[in-house]
Amino acid sequence: QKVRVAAAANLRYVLEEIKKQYEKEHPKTKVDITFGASGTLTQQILNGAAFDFFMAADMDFPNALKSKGATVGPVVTYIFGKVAMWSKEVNLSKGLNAVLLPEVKKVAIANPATAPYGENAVNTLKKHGLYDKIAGKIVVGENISQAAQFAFTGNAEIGFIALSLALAPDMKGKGFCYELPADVCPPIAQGCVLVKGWERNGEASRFMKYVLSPKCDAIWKSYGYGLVKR
Amino acid sequence: MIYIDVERKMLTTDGPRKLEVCVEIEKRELVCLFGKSGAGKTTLLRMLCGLFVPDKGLIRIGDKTVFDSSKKINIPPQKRNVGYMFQDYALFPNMNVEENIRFAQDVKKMDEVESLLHTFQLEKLRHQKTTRLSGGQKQRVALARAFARKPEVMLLDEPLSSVDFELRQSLQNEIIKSHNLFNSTTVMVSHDKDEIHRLATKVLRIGKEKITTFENPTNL
Amino acid sequence: MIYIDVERKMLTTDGPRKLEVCVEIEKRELVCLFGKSGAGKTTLLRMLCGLFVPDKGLIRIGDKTVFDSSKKINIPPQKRNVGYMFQDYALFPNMNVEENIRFAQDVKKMDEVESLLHTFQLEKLRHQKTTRLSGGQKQRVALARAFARKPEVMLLDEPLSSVDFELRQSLQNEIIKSHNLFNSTTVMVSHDKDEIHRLATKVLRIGKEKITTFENPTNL
Amino acid sequence: MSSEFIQTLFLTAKLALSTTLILFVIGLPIAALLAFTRFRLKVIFEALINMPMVLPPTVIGYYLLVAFSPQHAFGGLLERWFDLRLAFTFQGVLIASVIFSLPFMVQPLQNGFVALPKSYREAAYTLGKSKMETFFRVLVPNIKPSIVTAIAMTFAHSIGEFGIVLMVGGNMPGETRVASIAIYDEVQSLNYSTANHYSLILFAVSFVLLVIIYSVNRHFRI
Amino acid sequence: MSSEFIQTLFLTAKLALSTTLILFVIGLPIAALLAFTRFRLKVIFEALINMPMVLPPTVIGYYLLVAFSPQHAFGGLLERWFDLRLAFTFQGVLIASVIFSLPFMVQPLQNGFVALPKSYREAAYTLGKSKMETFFRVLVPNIKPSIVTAIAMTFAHSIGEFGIVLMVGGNMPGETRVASIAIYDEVQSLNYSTANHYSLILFAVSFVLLVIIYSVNRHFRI
Ligand SMILES: Nc1ncnc2c1ncn2[C@@H]1O[C@H](COP(=O)(O)OP(=O)(O)OP(=O)(O)O)[C@@H](O)[C@H]1O
Ligand SMILES: Nc1ncnc2c1ncn2[C@@H]1O[C@H](COP(=O)(O)OP(=O)(O)OP(=O)(O)O)[C@@H](O)[C@H]1O
Ligand code: MOO
Ligand SMILES: [Mg+2]
Ligand SMILES: [Mg+2]
Repeated sequence: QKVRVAAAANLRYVLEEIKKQYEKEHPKTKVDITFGASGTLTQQILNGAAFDFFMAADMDFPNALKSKGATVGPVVTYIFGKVAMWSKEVNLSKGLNAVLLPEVKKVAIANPATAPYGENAVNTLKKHGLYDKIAGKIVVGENISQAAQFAFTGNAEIGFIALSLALAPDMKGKGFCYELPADVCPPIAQGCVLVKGWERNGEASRFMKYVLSPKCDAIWKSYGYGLVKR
Repeated sequence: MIYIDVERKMLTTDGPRKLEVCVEIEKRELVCLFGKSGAGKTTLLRMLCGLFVPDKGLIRIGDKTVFDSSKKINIPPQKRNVGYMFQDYALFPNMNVEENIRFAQDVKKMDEVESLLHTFQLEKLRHQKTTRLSGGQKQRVALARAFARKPEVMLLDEPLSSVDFELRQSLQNEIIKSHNLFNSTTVMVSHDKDEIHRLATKVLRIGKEKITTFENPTNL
Repeated sequence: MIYIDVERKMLTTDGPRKLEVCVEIEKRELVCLFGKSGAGKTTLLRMLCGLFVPDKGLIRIGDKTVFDSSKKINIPPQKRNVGYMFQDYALFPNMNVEENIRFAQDVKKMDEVESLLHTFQLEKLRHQKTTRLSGGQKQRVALARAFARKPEVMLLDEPLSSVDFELRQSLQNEIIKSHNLFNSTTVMVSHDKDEIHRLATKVLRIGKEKITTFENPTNL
Repeated sequence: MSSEFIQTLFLTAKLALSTTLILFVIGLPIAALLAFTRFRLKVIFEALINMPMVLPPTVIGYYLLVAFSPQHAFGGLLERWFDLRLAFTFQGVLIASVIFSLPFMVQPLQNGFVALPKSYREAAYTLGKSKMETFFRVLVPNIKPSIVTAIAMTFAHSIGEFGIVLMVGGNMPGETRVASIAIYDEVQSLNYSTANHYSLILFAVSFVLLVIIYSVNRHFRI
Repeated sequence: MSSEFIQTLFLTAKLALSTTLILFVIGLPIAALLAFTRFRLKVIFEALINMPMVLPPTVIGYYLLVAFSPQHAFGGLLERWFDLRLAFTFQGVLIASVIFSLPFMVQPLQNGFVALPKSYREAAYTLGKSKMETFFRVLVPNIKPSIVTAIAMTFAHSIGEFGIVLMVGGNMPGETRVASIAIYDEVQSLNYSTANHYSLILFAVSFVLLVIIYSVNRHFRI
C-alpha cells in the first residue's frame, strides 16, 4: 500500500522521521512525501494531483480546499509551528532589529503568497515597522525551505525560517538562531486533511491518525513544534 | 517524338530577353544545341525535363503532352522518362561512384553497372566519394548515371567539356552507341565544332531570334 | 621564376599513384598543362598556390621558397601572390558579379572593374547573383575575378571549357593580352589542342611518369 | 545508490528518450514541409511551431494545466471518456515535454534541408525517383550532421526540462520526479551531497554522451 | 496594466537582450574555432561548450549558488575585492543565463560554418585575403540563416529561462523577477487571471517576434 502525502515545506525533516517510524511499524506501507509551499500543493491538488493526505502550514489552505469540495472529513490542527530567524554569521541577540544591521545585505523569506511561514514573517516585520525599511533587502524563496537554503548558503545574511528547519540535525549549531517569542510572532496553527480520491483513503486515514497520535509527540517536540492539546 | 513550342523570359548578357522555341524533333535524332554562353541552352533542356516551367506553350514527348499552359498540364520530371545530365553534375555526396550509378537504375542489374563503370573508366574509383573526384571524373560519373536509367529521351548538358582529347573521342563513340542501342532521342549541348560534326544528326542554333529550324551539322 | 620539385600521392583511375613533378618555369612563360582526366593537373596547381601540401619536396616562386618539406616551410596561399581560377569556379554566393570582382582587387579601382566586366561581357549581369548565372557566365566571372588581383603568377584550371567557340577565341586573346600586360607567369590547364597551340609557349604533359621536361606546343 | 535515486534517473531517461523518439517521427516531416514547400500562411505556421522555444516554460505549463483540468473541455473529455487525468502524471509531462522541445527538433533539421543544393532533388527527380524515395535516400542521408544535432538538442533539452515539469508534473516520486526536480528538492533539503551526487552523475553521463555524439558526428561530415 | 507588470516584462526583455548580445560576441569566434580548426581534445572542448544544454538548469543553478556564496572562494573574492555579490542580482542572473544559453548560440553557428563549401575559404585565400577578412566578408555573410536561427534561439531560450533564475534569483521585483518566475508565482497563488494576462502578452509578443524573424529570414536564403 501507498500513502501519498503532500506536506508543507517546514515539515521537511520531521516528517521524514515520522515516516521512518511509521514504515517500521507498518512494513507493508510505503509513504511517498512531496514537499512544497502549502499554496503550491493546494494548487496541485485542485488540478488533480494524486495525493491522499495534505499537511499544510496553516489552516487557510486546507480550508480553501475543503470549501472547493476537494477533501473528505474535517480539517484538523495537528501542531503549532514556530518562526525563527537564522544567520550564519550575524549575531542575532538583538532579536528582530538585527535585520537593520549594515552588514545584513539580504534577508530571505518564503513567498508570502504561497507559504504561510513567509506570510507570517512579513506580517511580523510590518507589525514592528521594519518591513518598509528593509523591503529592498528581501529575497523570496519559493517555499520556506528554499528561504532557509538561501540563509544556510550564506547568500542571505538573515533568513526567516521555520524553527523546525533550524533544529534539524544538519543545521543545528551551524549558525545563530533566534526563536521569535510568542508575543512577537504567535505560533502558527497547522491543519491537515484527507484528499478526495478514488478508493485509496483507507491507508491514508490510518497515517493521519498516526500523525495525530501521542506516538509522534516526542518527534514533534524535538523539532520545536508546539503540541495540540488533546 | 518531341514537339516543343514554348517561351520563357531570361536575363542574359544583353539584358532581359525571351527564349522562344518552336521545333519538332524526330525519334532517334541526335540534336546538338549550339549557341552563345547564356543564350538559353540549359534553360531549354530544363524545360524539356520539367525542372523549369515555361511561361507559356506546349511540350509533347512521344504521344504524351507533358506541358500545356492553356490546359494547365505540367507533368513532373519523375513521370517524363527523360534523362538529364546536369552541367554541374549534381552527384549525390552521400553515395560513392558505384552507388550513384546504381541508384539511377530502375531495374537493378549489377552487370549493367559493371559495364558502365568499365565504359567510363571508373572501375578503380567505384568506392571513391564523389566529392573526392577530379572535374573530368565527376563529369563521367554524371554521364554514366544518366545512361543507367536508359531513358527514351536523353538530355546532355556539355557532357564532355572537361575530359581530355583521347577520352573525349572514346566517350563520343559511347554516346552514339548507347543512342543507337536504346533507340533514344538525344538532345545535347556542345561548344565543340568537331564534336558536333561527329555526333549530330541535326543542329539547333540558340540565338536571339525565335528558334524554328534545324541546321545541317556540316554547314556549321 | 617557378621551381617545383615535389611528390604527392593520389588515387587515380588506375589505382593509387604518386604524382612526381620536377620542373622549372621561366618568368613570362605561358605553360599549358595537358593530360588525362584525373592525371593530377588540378592537384599540381593546388600545390603551387598552397591549397594542397605536397608529401615532400620544394617549391620556389620568384626568389621566395614557399614550400620546403625538409625545412618545414609552408607559406600560406595568402602570402604567395599567386592567382588561381578554380575548375568549379568557387564564386561567393553572397556577392553579385561585380562584387565578386571588386572583392578580389588589392587596390580598389572602379575603372579596372568596369574594363573587366566589359572584357568578359558581363556588364548587363553585374548585379546578378552568381547562383543565377549560366555555366559559361560563371566561368567568366571566375576568370575575371582571378585577373582582378593582377598576380605575378596566374594558375588557370580549364578557364574556357564552357564557353562557346567565338567567345573562346576572344577570351583567349584576353588571356594573352593580360599575360603580357602584367608580365605574369601563367600555368593553365586545357584539353583543347587548338587552344594550346594558340596560347602556350610551353606544354607540360601530365602522364604516369615523373614529369621533368616540357614539350613544344607544335608537336602535340 | 538508493533505489529512489535510480528510479529518478530511470524516469529522467525514459522521459528524454520518449520525447526524442516521438519528436523525431513528427519533426522530420514538419521540417521537410517548412524547408521545401511554399504555402500561404507558412510564416504563421512556422512561427507557431517555434512558439514553445520563445515562451517561458511556465506559460506553456500554465496553459497545459488549464487544458488538462477536468473543469475544461479537453480535460473533461479525457476524464469522462477515458477516465484519464493528465496533470501530475507521466503522460502529462511527456505531452508537455514534446510540445516544449518541438522547435529544438525541427529547427536544425529544417536548416539542414534548406542548405542542401536544389540540384540534389532535381537530379533524383529526373532519375524517376518519387518524392518519398528522394527524401529518404538522397535528402535525409545528406543532412546527417543536422540530424545528430537535432536529436542531441532535443534529448538534452528534455533532460534539462524543469519549469514545465514543476508546473504540470509536480514532484511525484516515480511518476514525475525527474532529475532536475529532484536536484531542486535535494538542494532545498540541504542534502548537498545527494544534490551533488545527482549533478555529478548527470554531468558525467551528459559529458560522455556529448563526446560520443561529437566524435560520431565528425565522421558524418561530408 | 500595473507598473509591476511592465517592470517584469521590461526586466525579461533586458535579460534576454543582454544575454543574446554577449553570446553573439563570444559565440561567433567559438563556433568558428570548432568548425574550422582541429586540435587535440577538440571533442572534449566541444562537449564542455555544450554541457549547459544537457544539464538541468537546476544543476547549473545549484553550482552557481554555491560559487556565488561569500563563504566560498569565488564569491568571497568578489565580495572582498569588488564588494560585489552575485546571488539575487541582475548580474548574477545574467551570468547564469549566458552560461545556460551558450550552446544555443554556438550550435547553429557552427553548423552553418561547417556546411559552407571549403572552396569559399580557399578562393578568398588565393585572392590574398587574410583569415579575418575571409571570415567577416565571405564566411559570416554566407551563414545568415544560421545567424538568425542562433540569435532567435538564444533570445528565446533566455526569455524562457526559469530554473536557474528560480534558484539564484530570489524573486526580487525589478532585479530578478522575470516573467517566467512571475507567472509561476501567480499560478501557485491561484491568481489565474494575472497569470493569464502575462501569458497572453508573452504569447502575443513572441508570436509577432517570430513572424518577423521568419519573414526576414526568408530574404536571406541564397
Ligand atoms: N537559376 C537561374 N535564375 C535566373 N536566371 C538564370 C538562372 N540560370 C541562368 N539564368 C539566366 O538565363 C540565361 C540563360 O541561361 P542558360 O543556363 O540557359 O544558358 P546556357 O545557354 O546554358 O549558357 P552556358 O553555355 O553558359 O551554360 C542566362 O543569361 C542566365 O543569366
Ligand atoms: N579532394 C580530393 N581528395 C582525394 N582525392 C582527390 C581529390 N580530388 C581529386 N582526387 C584524386 O586525385 C587524382 C588527381 O585529381 P586532379 O583533380 O588533380 O585531376 P585532374 O588532372 O585535374 O583531372 P580533370 O581533368 O578531370 O580535372 C584523381 O584521380 C582524383 O581521383
Ligand atoms: O507552506 Mo510552507 O511550510 O510555509 O513553505
Ligand atoms: Mg548551360
Ligand atoms: Mg582538374
